[in-house]
Amino acid sequence: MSFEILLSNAAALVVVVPLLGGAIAMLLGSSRLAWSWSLICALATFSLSLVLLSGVLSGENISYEMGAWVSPLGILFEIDALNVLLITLVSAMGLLALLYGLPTIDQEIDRHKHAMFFGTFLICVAGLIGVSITGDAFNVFVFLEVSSISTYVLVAMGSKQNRQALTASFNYLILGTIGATFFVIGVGLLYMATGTLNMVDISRVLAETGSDRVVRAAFAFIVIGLGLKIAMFPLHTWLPNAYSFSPSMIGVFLASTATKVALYMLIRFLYTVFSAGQSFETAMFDYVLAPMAVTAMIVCSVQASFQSDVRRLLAYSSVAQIGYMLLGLSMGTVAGLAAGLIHLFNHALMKGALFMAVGIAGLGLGVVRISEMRGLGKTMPLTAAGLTIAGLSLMGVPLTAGFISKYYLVIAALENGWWWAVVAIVVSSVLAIFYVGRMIEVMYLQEPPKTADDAVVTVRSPILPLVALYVLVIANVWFFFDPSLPMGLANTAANELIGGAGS
Amino acid sequence: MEMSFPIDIFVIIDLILISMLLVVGISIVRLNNLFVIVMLYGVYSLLAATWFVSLDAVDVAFTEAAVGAGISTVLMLGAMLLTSREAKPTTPIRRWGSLLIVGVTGIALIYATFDMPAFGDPNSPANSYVGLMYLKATITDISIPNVVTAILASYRGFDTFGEVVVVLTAGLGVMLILGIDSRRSRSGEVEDTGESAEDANEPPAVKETTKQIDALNHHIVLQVVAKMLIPIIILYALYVHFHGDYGPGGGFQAGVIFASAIILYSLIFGMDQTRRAIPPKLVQFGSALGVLIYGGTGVITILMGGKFLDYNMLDQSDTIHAQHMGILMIEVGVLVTVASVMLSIYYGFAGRYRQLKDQNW
Amino acid sequence: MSWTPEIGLVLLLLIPAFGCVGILMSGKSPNIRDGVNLIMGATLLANVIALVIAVGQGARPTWLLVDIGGGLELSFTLEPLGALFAALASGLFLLNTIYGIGYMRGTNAKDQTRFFAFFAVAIAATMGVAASGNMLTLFIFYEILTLSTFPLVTHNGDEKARRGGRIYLGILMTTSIGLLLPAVIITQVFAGSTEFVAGGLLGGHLSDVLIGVLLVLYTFGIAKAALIPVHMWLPNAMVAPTPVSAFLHAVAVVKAGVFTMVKMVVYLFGIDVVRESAVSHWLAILAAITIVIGSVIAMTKDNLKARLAWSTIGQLSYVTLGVMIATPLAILGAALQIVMHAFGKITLFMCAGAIYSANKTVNISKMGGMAKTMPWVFVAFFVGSLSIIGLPPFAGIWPKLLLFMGMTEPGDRWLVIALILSSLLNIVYLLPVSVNAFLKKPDVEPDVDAVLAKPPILTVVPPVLTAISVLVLFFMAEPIMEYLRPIFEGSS
Amino acid sequence: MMTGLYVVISTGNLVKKLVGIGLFQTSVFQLYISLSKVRGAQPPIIEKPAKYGDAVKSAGEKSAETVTDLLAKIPEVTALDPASVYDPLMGVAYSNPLPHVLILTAIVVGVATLAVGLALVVRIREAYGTIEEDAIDDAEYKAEVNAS
Repeated sequence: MSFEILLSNAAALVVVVPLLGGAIAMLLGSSRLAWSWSLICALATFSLSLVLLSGVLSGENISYEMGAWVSPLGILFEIDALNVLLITLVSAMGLLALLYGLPTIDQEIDRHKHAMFFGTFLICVAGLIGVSITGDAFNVFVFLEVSSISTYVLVAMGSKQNRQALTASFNYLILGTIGATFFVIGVGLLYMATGTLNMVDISRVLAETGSDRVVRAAFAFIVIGLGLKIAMFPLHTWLPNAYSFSPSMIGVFLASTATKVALYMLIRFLYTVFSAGQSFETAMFDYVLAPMAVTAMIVCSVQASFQSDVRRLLAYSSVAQIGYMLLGLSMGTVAGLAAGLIHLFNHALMKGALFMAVGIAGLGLGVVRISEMRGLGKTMPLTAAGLTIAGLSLMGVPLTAGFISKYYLVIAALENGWWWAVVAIVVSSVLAIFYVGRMIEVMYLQEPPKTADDAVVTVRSPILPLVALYVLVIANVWFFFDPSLPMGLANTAANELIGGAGS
Repeated sequence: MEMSFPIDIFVIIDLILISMLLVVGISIVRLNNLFVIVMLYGVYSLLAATWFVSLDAVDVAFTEAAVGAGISTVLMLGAMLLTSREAKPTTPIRRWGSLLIVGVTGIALIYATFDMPAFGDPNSPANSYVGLMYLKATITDISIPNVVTAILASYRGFDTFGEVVVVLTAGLGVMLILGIDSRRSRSGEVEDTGESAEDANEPPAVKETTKQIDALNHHIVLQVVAKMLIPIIILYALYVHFHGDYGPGGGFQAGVIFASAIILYSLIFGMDQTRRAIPPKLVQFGSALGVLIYGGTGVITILMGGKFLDYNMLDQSDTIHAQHMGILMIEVGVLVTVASVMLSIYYGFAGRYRQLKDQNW
Repeated sequence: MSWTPEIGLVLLLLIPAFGCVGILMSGKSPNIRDGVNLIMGATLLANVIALVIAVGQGARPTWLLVDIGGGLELSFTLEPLGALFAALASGLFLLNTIYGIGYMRGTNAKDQTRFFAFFAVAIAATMGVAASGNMLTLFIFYEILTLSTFPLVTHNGDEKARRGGRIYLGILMTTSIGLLLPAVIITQVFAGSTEFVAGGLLGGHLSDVLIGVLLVLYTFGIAKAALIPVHMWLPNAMVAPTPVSAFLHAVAVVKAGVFTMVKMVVYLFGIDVVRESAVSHWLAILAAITIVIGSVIAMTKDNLKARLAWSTIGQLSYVTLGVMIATPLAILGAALQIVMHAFGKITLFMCAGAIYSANKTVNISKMGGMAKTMPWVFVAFFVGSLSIIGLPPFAGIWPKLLLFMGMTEPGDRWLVIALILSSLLNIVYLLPVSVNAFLKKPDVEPDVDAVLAKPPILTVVPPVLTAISVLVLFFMAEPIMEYLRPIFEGSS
Repeated sequence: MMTGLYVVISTGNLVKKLVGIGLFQTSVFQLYISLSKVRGAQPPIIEKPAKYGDAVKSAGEKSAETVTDLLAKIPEVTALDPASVYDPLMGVAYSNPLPHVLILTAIVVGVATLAVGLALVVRIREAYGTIEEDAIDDAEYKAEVNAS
């Protein structure tokens, strides 16, 4: 009986558990206790997301009425193939980041702050899941802010290591808030035009009344607002610092989830709320989104190649990779959208692993710059191997998940006749070879730093971070051989979104 | 049907308020003295609140006055005290660059206005669809006069839950960033940054003496007045809280007012004494407790076989009574969290103050 | 469970994989490790020989490893060309392993376990290339080959090795991901698969322009074939220890490149399509130019390995030339060149390594008179040289002859000039090495006479064996050509 | 509204930036609230609320519309008759309450952001001794040069 209650309310609990868990975690005085509790909560959240996943995989979309109020009066949670992918991803990454985080947090944050830190982290996870799960446009804003404010705080916690974390967090706060406010303006205009806030309902009303200037302005505001959160080129300036100065556990989590969730929101708005195929939307795809995406792919890859700080390198590469996803969704075809979604999923896997590996190296040897990674292949062989595999995945080498997403992206571009996009993908991949190759070369070909008696420094990495790292590394290989899970979901989602708009 | 041009007194008031808002906004752009800017921001908020009243949004006006004009201004003043009074003038490149961006955004908005429904139009989509449904449904479903509270606490209760979590997060953030207990944070991470530049300029003698004088304990008149005022304020806070069903008000506004009573107490009697009365641990506990009460209500409804925050489950024989109970419970949660977080934010900032004397203002 | 071709195909990949694990596990004791290595080489060769025989009898074992969905499959099919390449690679691998053990012990090289482990991965990748059933699978093993040989190339770990390694990896990865991968994906999109089909997969699917573009993408994407201007990795990869140079850059890597080239032309485009394409004509000319330039630059090099490397660049383009001319005879010539050149060149490389491990000398100008202490090495070198030059009765003559006979189109005929010129240049830059070693006086100071040491026996026997093979293969050309006959099914 | 945005982008002073954000957001609140106004209507606090018991009764037996009834009308709701605003059940016209609720939430979110932002400003001041963006950039640049 009670188990049934649990299952039938999984949609609500997947958000509520980490939220309440976070509130409790902040009260637990001991660092270890708070961490264990957070881990339990994250595990519970992950299990709940699996319940949702299995529900969706069995072919039925789930909707959940908050407070039992029917939509559009109440807030409706709607779970389909699209967001269940995100929910699973976020909860899994939250769990892994926690698993990974303990030793790094010991080093990076004052001990008496740990409980509150973990509490904030859980709230951040909950916020991102909330954004993904809800079907109400204004509720999106609320949860976007839950996740954003907690993110600002978490990023700022890197200040013990480097004071630049403070300015990074502040800039993120300013731009993030502007983004959120633009989003609210957009939602307000939509409400003005339709009188409702439920996203499906908005699209229904829009389909009846057609678009007018209010709707078009709303569209622009929402795209820009979410663009800021996505770090869509050229609105990405906050991202490199925020990722590279935050505590490493937060870097791992943010890099693999935060922008993805905002991107999901953009997809939701572009395809569910505004039906694709309207002239102004197609125009924006062709003349704004796609060129921006391509520019990001190339310019930011070049920028990444010139970074000396490892995490900044990865952060710039993230902006470039977001370009891939945007490119996919701006094609406006089922294949393109699905490719973008697959890349969204795969990129989370590889970037999460990369940030983890760099973090472990930082833990052992204080690595910040690429030059400091020299000889890592000898001093920390497991970490270096993990980093290499994830790096290869980033390049898009076969036998790694990165290949799958690039492959589908290229195919989608070809089907669309976008030759220039193919060229851009190729150029960007080649640039990825350079910046990943630089790391690999330094790790394996340069001699490790020697101690006084000319012995190689060997470092024993703590076990938990390595476990978390290898879960992701294995996932990177696994999803090459069996990409049916993300692909199935992505294809279903793309078909629902685009097919639904056409009918 | 009156055929006269529809200028009534409200339109005139609106116009005056809007032009005043505009003037204040532009002044903020032009000025560089942070103190004046922050004060003008308070004025702006109050003007906005006034306008909200004229637009029938009494709840919003109440909150805007308490939060925007009250708490925000106090926070900004506090932060300003800890930092500096003057802002540098903007450079021309920046000015034109920003003007361009702002211009584009403005054009987008003006572009939208051409198709906007007329001001005050009862038939606009916004006013005739879900909004209207709420008005009707509230009467039958929840049966409290203040529809805003009904929507806030019940129909869109999950939004409010998120909002309370946002407040908690902000509290957590300030505690994490500034430290809630000044002594610990001072011995902790503040040390490494060293004394700020302004400190160095201050003659050491002044520092010595100011250290002893905490708060305004030499102002006996203030103390007496405050002692009388604080219970009244708290009483008022409770009134606002419980009257939220009937008139403007609710957990939020009450929480803010409650916190301001404590802040007044600390201004008059000093931080140390306040800390003794309400220890930071308690504040920390309170901010989490509120969220737990709110979320707990939801969990209870789940356990009783309903959906999350489905108050009807609380008393299935009389759903309207159940709704009232639910709303009350979550409003308590809101009150506790908001009051505690406001206090913790205040503690966070106050913990950083170099002890201030009147002349420092 | 008895051996069947299907099982043999699986074993093709599994034997080296197990070997690699075995090598890593027995790293503590060099003798056991080297034993494992040799056993692996021998079983692999036995398995391949069995496969070759089976394929010759008409078997076409296939194995679908994994179906990723969306038309993506990793699958293997062994056909005559692949079987031949597998036989070549595994045979020479065994010899080279013997040689490598001798060399690495002789030079006291560091990290031998890592070295041999990556070697095993490389041979596994080569087997994968040989047995790939579609272009995607081939591409994957092509990449694994690049990656697994990278640590081998940079094995010395000094600044020079790093620089060479960077260029090696940079060029090979850039071209393969930047050109080859898009080509594969374009193939997938337009033809619906990348499967190797007798007679060509793409015929009729594409416009002439697209065929041209695709051909260019493939040709330059397969940088392992070292066509100018994507050839620079090869001389730079010579920083590797000699067994690596010998095996990888006479057999595995470069031959994987040209093998891919042949596969692509024969099974993807179909030789008819390529023959009629205007682009292939220009690529043939480029190949001819590469042949000449490679030989000319080889002449200027005093470092023996560098000279051999540039010589390889020239020789590889024979294959490219052959496939671009794309008449059946030219294709046969190209296929034969893969085999014949491999034997000739590996002989030369092994000799160079033997000389180096004995005398630490790489400069040709200092090799005068060395034949006194190592006559067999220089005899083998001489034989290898003659084969590369293309004189009977050595195997190297056949490919050149077939290529010449294959140039039936009037537009191609004049390209024979390149062949003749190249042979002449080969004489100039290869023959003097061994001739001087026999005839000249030792170019060493009297007091360091002892420097002219004997090479380790393990580094002498393999080159002598390959030199003998060169002679034997001269008489084997006919059966090999007969064996390859089936690859022209489906073409006019 | 635009003045606020302008302040955020143009100024280099961190506190002034936050004031700008505040202005910007307050203006957005005004946008929402102004669209909720119904001419000649009252604040959405229902006069003479139906007595508790009455309401229950009315929900049960009277012809009052329940939510379900309302929902049944959804397709045509967008073109509602203006007369329905003056619903007999309510007696008078009320302004739209929904934007009020949204803005209540938004105000609180705004102040939460502000608090975190100010806390950051205070710490930045402690770390750098300034709250001007240019000066912070300078300090970072110098630190970078010194480090290398």
